[in-house]
Order: sequence, then C-alpha cells, then structure tokens
Amino acid sequence: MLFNKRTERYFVWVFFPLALLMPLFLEQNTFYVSKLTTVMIFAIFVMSLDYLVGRCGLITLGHAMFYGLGGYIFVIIAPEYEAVNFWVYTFYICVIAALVALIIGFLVLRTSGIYMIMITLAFAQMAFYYFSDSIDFGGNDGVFIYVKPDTSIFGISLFDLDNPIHFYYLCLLSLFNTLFFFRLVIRSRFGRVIDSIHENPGRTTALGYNVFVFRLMAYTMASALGAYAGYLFTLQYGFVNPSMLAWTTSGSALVMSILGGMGSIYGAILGTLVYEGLHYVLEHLTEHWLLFMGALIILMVILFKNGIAGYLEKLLEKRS
Amino acid sequence: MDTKKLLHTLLAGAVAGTLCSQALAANEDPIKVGVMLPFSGIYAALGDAGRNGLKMALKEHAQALHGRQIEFIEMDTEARPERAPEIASSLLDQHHANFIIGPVHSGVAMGMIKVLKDKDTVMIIPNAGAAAATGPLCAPNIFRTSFSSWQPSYPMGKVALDNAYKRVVTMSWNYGMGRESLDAFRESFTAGGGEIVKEILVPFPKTEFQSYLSEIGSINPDAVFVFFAGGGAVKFVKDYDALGLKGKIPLLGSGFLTEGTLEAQGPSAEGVRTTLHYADGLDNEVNNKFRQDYEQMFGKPADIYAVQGYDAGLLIANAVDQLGGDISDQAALIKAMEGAHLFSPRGEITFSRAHNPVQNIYLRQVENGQNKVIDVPAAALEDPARGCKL
Amino acid sequence: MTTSLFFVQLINGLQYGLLLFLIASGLTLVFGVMGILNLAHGSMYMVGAYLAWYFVQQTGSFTLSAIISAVIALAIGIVVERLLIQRLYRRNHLDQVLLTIGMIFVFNALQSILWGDDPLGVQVPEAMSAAIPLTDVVEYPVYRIFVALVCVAIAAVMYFMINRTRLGMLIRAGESNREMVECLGIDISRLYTIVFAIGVMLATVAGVIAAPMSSIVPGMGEHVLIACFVVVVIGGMGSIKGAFIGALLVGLVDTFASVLMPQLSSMMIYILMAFILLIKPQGLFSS
Amino acid sequence: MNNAVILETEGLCKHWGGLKALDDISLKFHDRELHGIVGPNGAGKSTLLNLLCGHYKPTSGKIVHKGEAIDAIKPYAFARRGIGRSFQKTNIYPSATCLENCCVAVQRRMGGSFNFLRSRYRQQVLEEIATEALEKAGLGQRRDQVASRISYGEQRQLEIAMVLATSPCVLLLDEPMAGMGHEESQLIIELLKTLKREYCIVLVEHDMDAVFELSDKLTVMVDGQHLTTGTVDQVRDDPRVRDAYLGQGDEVY
Repeated sequence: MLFNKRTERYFVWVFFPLALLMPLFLEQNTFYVSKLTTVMIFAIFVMSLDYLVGRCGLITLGHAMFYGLGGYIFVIIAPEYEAVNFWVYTFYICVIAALVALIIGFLVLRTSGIYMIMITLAFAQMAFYYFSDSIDFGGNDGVFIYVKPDTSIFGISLFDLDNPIHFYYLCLLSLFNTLFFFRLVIRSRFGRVIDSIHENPGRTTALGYNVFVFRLMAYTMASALGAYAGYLFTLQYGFVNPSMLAWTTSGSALVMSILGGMGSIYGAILGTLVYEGLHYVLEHLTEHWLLFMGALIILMVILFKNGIAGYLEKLLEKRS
Repeated sequence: MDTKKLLHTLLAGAVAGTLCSQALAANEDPIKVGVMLPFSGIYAALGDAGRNGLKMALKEHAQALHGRQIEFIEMDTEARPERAPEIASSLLDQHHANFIIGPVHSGVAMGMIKVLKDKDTVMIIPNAGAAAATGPLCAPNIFRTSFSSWQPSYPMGKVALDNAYKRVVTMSWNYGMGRESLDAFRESFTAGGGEIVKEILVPFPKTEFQSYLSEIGSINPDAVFVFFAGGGAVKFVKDYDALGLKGKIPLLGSGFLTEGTLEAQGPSAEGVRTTLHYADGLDNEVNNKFRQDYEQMFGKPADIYAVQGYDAGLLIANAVDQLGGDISDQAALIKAMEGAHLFSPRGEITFSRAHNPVQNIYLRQVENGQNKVIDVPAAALEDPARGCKL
Repeated sequence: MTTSLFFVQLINGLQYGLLLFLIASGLTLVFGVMGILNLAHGSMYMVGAYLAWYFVQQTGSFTLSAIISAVIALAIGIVVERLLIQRLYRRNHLDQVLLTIGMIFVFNALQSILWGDDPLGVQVPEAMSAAIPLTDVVEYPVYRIFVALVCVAIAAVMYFMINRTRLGMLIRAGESNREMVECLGIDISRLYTIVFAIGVMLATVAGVIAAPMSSIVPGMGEHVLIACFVVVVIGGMGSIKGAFIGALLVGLVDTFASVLMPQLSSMMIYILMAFILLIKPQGLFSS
Repeated sequence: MNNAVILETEGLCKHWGGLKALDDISLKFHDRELHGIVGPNGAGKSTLLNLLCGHYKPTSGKIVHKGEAIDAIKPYAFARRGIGRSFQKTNIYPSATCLENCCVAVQRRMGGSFNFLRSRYRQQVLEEIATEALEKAGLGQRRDQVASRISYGEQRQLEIAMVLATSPCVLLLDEPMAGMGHEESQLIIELLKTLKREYCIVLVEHDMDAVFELSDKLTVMVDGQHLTTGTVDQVRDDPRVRDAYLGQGDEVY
C-alpha cells in the first residue's frame, strides 16, 4: 500500500477532497485561495526538506537556496516579455537546479551532522549574498516577472496562471503529485537503500553500496523539487526576492517539518498548515504574535515527541 | 493594539467579504485603510512611527472626512519582501481596502507594487524610497508621501561643492536605496567638478565598519558622504567618532543618518550635516503643533517616519474632503489626490506627475542632539521620475 | 595597502575576532559538554546589550550595570535549563533546534515589549573615553582595547578553569564520558545547569561589553548567531581552543576581505568555512 | 586439501602513528576452507579483518583477490567483489524485518537500486533469495519479525544471513560467537560447519574450543606479528604459541 500509515491515509482522504472543494466556498474571497496556494507551495518545499532531513538523515540549513534558485533560474533563462511554456520551463528549472545540487552535494555530503548543517548554510549564504548584491537581478529589491508562462500541452491550455483559482489547482495538483512521488520513492528499491543508509550507513557500505552516491541522488532530487516549489512561488505573484534564499526561510521550513513530524512526508503538509495557520491567527489577534508563536512552538516540542504526525499516530494506536 | 477592536474589524471584514455581492451604499461604509508596515523585526520602530503619524492625521482631520469613519486594518510585514505580495493581496482581495499605506522597506514595496499596480485601491508609500516606485513602475494608483531616494541626496552634492570639498568618499549599504542615494549625490557632485575618490558598498546588513573607516582614514578625503539608517546609522556615527575621524573629516549624509537615532548616537552625532525633506526644528505652525501633539499622544518625540505617515493621512483626508466624502470613483479620487496641496510639518508639498512629493530639502546640522536647519539647498525639488510614463 | 594601514586593519581584525570568541565560547561550551545546540545563544547577546542599556539608564554606572546583567543572565540560564532544556537531553538535535527557535521568538517579542524597537545606544564609560592615535587620522579608542583585553582575559580564565580546576575536570570528563561522571557520584544534571548558565552568561556579558560600541537594535541577536556558528564550526564544535582560533580567523578574514575584496566580502567568511570543512570535515580542532 | 587461493595478503602493514597495529602479514586464504585467526588481545586480528574488507587502508603491502591487487579500491567495492563481513558488535538494521535486512543485501547484487519508482516489494526473486539466506543461517522462522525484537544470538545469525545474501566468496567473521551462551554458540558452530563447505571463511574468534573444532587452518598472531600458520594440530603443538599465550593470564589455553 502506498500510503502505508493509517494516519496518512486518513490525512490524504480528508485533506485533498477538502482542498479540492475549498475554492467553491471561497469564491467570493480570492485572498483565502491565494493564501492557501502560498501555503501549499511552501508545503511542497517543506516536504522536499522533510525527505532529506527525516528520511535520509541529511540535515541541511541551506535548502532555501534551491527555493530561491527556482525563481532566479526562471528570471535568468526566460525571456522577459514573452510567455514561455510552463512545463518546458519546469523541466529546465528542475534540471538546472539538479545540476547545481549535484555540484554542491558533491562537496557538502562529505561532512555530516552539525558540520553538514553549517556547510549547507555556507553555500546558501553565498548564493543569498550573490543575488542580494547583484545589480543585474534587482539586488535586495528583487525582480518582477511581467509575463507568466502559459501551460498548454499540444495546444490545450489547462491552467491560466493569472487566474488565482486555476493557479490554486495547479499547486494542489503539484502538492499531491509531490506527496505521491515521495511515497513512491520511499517505497521503491532506491528508498530501501536510503532507509538502510539512514539507519546504518556503515553496514550499508559493508554490503557493497556506495553510500555517497545514493545520498547525492537523494539530495539532488529533493533540491530539484525544492526549486520547483520556488518556481511556483515566484509565479504566484510574479516576484522574486533574495529573501527567499535567506537562512530564515530554511529555518522556518525546518521548523514546520519538525513540527509536522520528521520523515513522515505528509507531516510536512500538516506542519506547514499548522504553522502558517497559527501565524495567521495570532498575527490578527495581537501585535505580539511572536511571543505566543514562540511559546506555542516550545510547548509543542515538549509535548509532541514526534511532531504532529507522531502524535496523531499515537492517538489512533491508543484508540484501536 | 486594541485587540477587541481588531477582532471586531476582522469580523466585520469577514461579514463584508461574504456579503460582498449585496454591497451597501458606499457612503455609509467606513473608509478602509490597510496599514502594511513592519511592526516586528529590524524596522519595527519605523513602522510604529508611521502608523502613529497616520492615525494622528486622520483623527485630527476627522471633520474633513464628511462623516465617514475610518477603519484600519493593520498587517505586520516583518520587513520580509517574500511575504509582501501575499499581505498586499490580503488587503486588496480580502479586506477590500480603499487605501493601502506601506511599506518601509523597498524590497517589500516592490512586492506590494507587483500586486497593487493598477488595481482598485490606492497605495500610498509612507517611506520606501526606491526610485522605481515613482519611476519605471509608476502607476495612477501609486502615491508616495515620503521621498524618492534621489531627492534627499542630490542637493548634498551642491552643498559639498559650496563647502569646497573636492575629494569625497561615499559609502552605504549595498542595496537599492543605498546605491541610489550615492548615485544621486554623485550626479550633482561630479557635475560641479567634484571627484568621488572611492565608493564603498558594505554588504547589508553588516555593521562592522571599523575596517572601512580605517581605509577612509588612510585616504583622508575632504569629506565623507554616507547613506545609513536605523541601527546601522547609530553604529556608523559612533564608530566614525570612536576611530577619530570626526573632527578631521567632515561627515555628510542623507538625512536618515540622524533620524530617530540621535539619542542612541549621543555626542558622536554632534556636527554631522545631512540633507532631508524634514527637520525636527523646522519653525512653522504645522510642525510646532504636530510635534507637540505627537509627543503628547505617543509619549515620544516625532521623527521623519511619523511625519511621512502623518502626510499619508493628510493626503487621504484632503482627497476625501475634495470629493465630499464619496470616494467610489477611483479616477476622481486619483485626480483629487494629484491635485492635493498639503500643509505638512515639513512645509508645503504638492505631487509630481509621477505622484512623488515635490518638496523642500533642508540642510541640517546636529546641535545639542537636535537636527537644526541651517539652509534650504533645494526648494520645491521634484524627482526626475526617470522611466515613468504617466 | 600601506604598512600602517595594514597594521591598523590587523588590530581591527583581532579585536573583532576576540569579541566573536567571547560570544561563541558559550555556544561551543554548551555544545561540547551537553550536546545541546542552542540557537537562542544570539538572543542572549541581544538581551545582554539591552540589559546594559537599561541598567545604565537606571544606575548611571556601566560597571554596576555589567554586574547586574551578568547576575540576571545566570538566573535566566538556570531557569531556562531547569524548565526547558532539561527535557531535551534525550531528544535529537532537531528538537533542540525547534525549541531554541521558539526561544528566539519569545526573546525577540519580550525585547520589543519591554524596551521598544528604537535603536538604542550606551555611551562609553567616562574613564575609558580616551583614544590612542594610530595614524595621522585614525585613532584607537581605549575602550576597544579594554574590550579586547577582557576577551583575552576570559579566554585565559576559561582555559585555566577547564584544564586546572575540579569543575573543568568534570567538564572534560563529561565531554568524553557521561556515564563515567555519573559513576563518580556527581550530579550530572547540576553540572549541566551550571555549564548552561555559564554559557548564557558569556553571551550576555559579550552583549554588555559590546553595547557601548554597537547599536542596540531588534534582531541584533540573529545576525551575530550565524557568525558565531561559523566560528564554532571552523574551530570544531565543542573546542574552546578551536573557537578561539576560529574567531580570530573569521575576524581577520572578514576585516581584510572587506578592504581587499569588497565584491566578495559578504561571502568571504562562508567561503572560508566551506573551504575548511572540505579539508577538515570536523573543523580544525575537533576532538 | 588443495583448494584455490582466493584471498591473499602480501607484507600487509597498518601503522597508527608510531604504533604498528599490523606488521608484515602475508597470508593465503583458500576456497572452501575455514581459516581461523587467534591471538591475544591487541594482536591485530580485528585490524586484519578491517583491512581485508576495505574498512581501513593498509599503510603498505598488498591485498590480492582472485589474482588482482585490490588494496586501492573503495570500501564498498570490496563487498561487490564478494568479500562480505560480519562485525564484532551486532551491525544490522534494527527497525526493519529480518527479511528486509537481507533484501537490502540481495538487492545490491540484483540491481535496480536506482529505480525510484518501482516498488521494493514487487520482486519475488529478491525475496526468495533473501529468504533462502535466512534459512541457510537458520532464521527461516524469524523472517517477518522486526530485527530489534529477536534475541541477541539470532541477531548474530541475521548478520551472517545478511553476508550470505550478498552471495559472497569470502566471509570475514569477527567473533560471531561473542557474548553468546553455550547453546547459541553450538548453533553457530553447526552453521559454520555447513558454510565452510561452500565458502572461504576467515574467522576471528576468542572461543578456542570453537576455533579448534572448526578451523582447517589456523593462524596465530601476536602484537601485530604473524607467529605461525598451520593445521590445528601443528599450531597446538607449537611451543611458541604456548609462550605467546603465557603471561596472558586469562586467555591461557
């Protein structure tokens, strides 16, 4: 079974149908649709991080680099005043990001633990300052994308990216595909090796696997997906800013992923929803939302040992 | 913030959202003013002052609103540009704000403009000076009550020449606002025969200035022109003094160097000369009253950010007054705003075709912890609005 | 670059490095002994600067302010360790990351509520307001020399404590073998509380003594946090000696890069760190 | 017995700084023989195994496998050449089932490890081979149990099963009976007796009874040096061996 945990099945059956119907209720208020879109895009990014950190044991604090690159690659390679094909550029961006990840992964995967955290951060900071200091790419103020790509395949346009509802469905589809994809990968034979490496890298080497190569593949794949999320984010409002690459973006993604339950993948969606939801509610309640946000995070760390997903799983176990 | 009131507002917003199809008569609705400023993080003080000024102006000029109430919807940008489009669209699509006031940070401004440009709301920028906002990206519904980055720095080139400074080192953080300020200074300074010996761009938001200052010391120019603001300005002025440059090499700056920072800078700031579109000690009726009232209401002295917020409020009040309270016609509203003639604490201002204020730039010098006006190097200065097609 | 300018920049770099060491030492100590990754370390630096400002306002004396702040820091350290950190010893680093990020939020919010968001400044104490001329133009303030000396002194005291005292012995033992320390009949949880409190105090003291030469602004903690991590990782997590060397390296590289390679200066310390980690994946002095 | 030489070392040395952990060891390991290695603590037995499986790189000397020098290849390549090893401390995937543990081993050989999409559960052959390995190691009935829940002795068996699942030609076993009770040890001894008919086994073991019972050839090492190699009887009668073990108190045979 692809979604092998009961909690996950429940989640998939509750979340996706609801998300599918949501725009019908919110038709009057496109803001909520846009907000949910943003959250779903970030959830894709958090999922890719969750796969790296929770599934592969590769803790990175530089994942936002690929999120930002997703946007900047588009800015760099796409013509400014011409609508390009969405799917073709998705392919380009993923491939270019994967190549970058291949090079950086080749360097950073030699280290481990906290050292890996820091060296990934180092590369992300370099990229951040590169775009932030660059005059060509708008520097600190960022760049606009004036023309959104069109999404036609063989002349049939599926989504109009300027329509928030269409864009919402594109992102929902991407979210589901990403979850589905990661589930496939986890269940695959590649996933078996990754699981083994996560649990016992020494033994896996002794069995004849080149651990480095497998880690590099996982890193590359997750980075390409992270870039895809960044690409979507860029397209949503047509705006790229170096702050997408800032370490705080990596940090909040990490927080959401831990909050959701490391390594559970669907937990990443939960974590993102809960975090963004809390942020939204608290921000509207009080100017000192940071205080409550911080306190809630602290409480949740202490109460939930394995994140929200872990907590839900335990709850279900108790019931049955 | 008054939580209850906000909840109320929220509720009202939600109800209004769902009932949107059965819109009520426009004139009985409150005027919705979205406030999109940083209330947390590094620019929080600026956001706070801007909001104070805005509220104060609308309260003071309540009678100009022809009986219409003002409803504020406040959003914290956290000075995070990547969140700007989302928040802006919240104010636009969710709250249907008539006016959106913000932001402080130029990066956030870009994100806002992307969403709000040519939409059914009016954006008033109460600080961010990015040239693009009233340059290539200018739009009928985008106004600015602060300044363009060019405005405060351009006149300083002339001031430097008048003081017979020939060789100047310029320095700022390496970001849009900083670079644009240095460019504006260079424009007028080199045109008059001055020479920029060195331009130093410090990575934002680094505040370790010692090595740069030592280098300036070794160059020993006639003067130094800088753009820094907030915490960086405090640190820079203190370092400039501590390393002994003060008193040997005159320090000139875009006025933000000594705005809202004088207390923290202490005696180190004494004698620093800056150009800006405002000065605390401006002796006019509006300013005197403004400063007095502001201090009374908020318990601290007003600064430039408060003035700019205040003028955003004045601009709204003025336009609403001109239209007799009916702002449902956007074209008429924009026309009214374009024609506005404001009596601001900084002096009279009008608006250029690109919707940037046409205003006096003052030369100020810090004396006894106050920015004292010593000259008006440019009166009614209009931004060239390069690239604007309005 | 002339010789005299080179000399001045050398001093600048060393002084910046020494201050970085003071902030980073607590971080590396806490990690080395307790295995706790404290991201809220930078926040304590910020708290130190704000406390210094507040008590200078109240008492008028910088020395008094420094002492009160250090005591408060110890108290914060003890409370935080007993209340929160203690629950996380058996959890993985990621839970610690999450908890301490939560703490950053709380500290930032408290700072905004208690002291507002305006940039603040503390004046250099009267007794140390003099300056020594270095070149025709550039002077060097006595207070900064004093700060450098304090940093060196604290480094020396830490070195002495760890290598010569009973507490230091326990710390070294705790680093290599927790069970052994417990077998010796020592209350390891108390040892941890003490070490954590000392770590917090070091960051706070750094904030206090840096206050007169910096601007006290919201968010100053996070900025310094990253620099600290770079220092600690270059030196090797948990090594005080490593942190010392790492801090000086970062200070010097950052200073000289900003003059010699201004286009790359923002990236230079990260390039340095990446370079060192590629050669020595565990940092320079890891155990 | 005159089976072909499969693995061979020539003048193998491993130095840690000034310490000579292993000094000039030249040995030949033959197919379908169990080659025991004994020696007091610190004799360099584990170091030798770690060199043979590629975990350490030799300071000098050569390792020859089927006529090719292999001391410069990567650690994982040793396993690919069929040199499998078990570890002194149990080294398995505790959270996975026994079957899954072996599947990881089988999959290395079967390929498809870079197949991102095909289910890992979809290939019958793979599971059959893994089950076979489990049965060979006497763990057939534990197939679907989680590895952390089986007994210690069984975990050691599982480790051997994992090595078998890689279809090795050489088994390097580092104290497979360490920490086991008598009955469990007997089980392993029986297992090794059957295995040595098929594989070249290098066995490092402290349990002398077991070693003497199992070994076709026996090497004695002392202080990183090669003392002697011969049949069990030859070694037993060698006076130098007795000398070497004298003064070792607890380990006197």
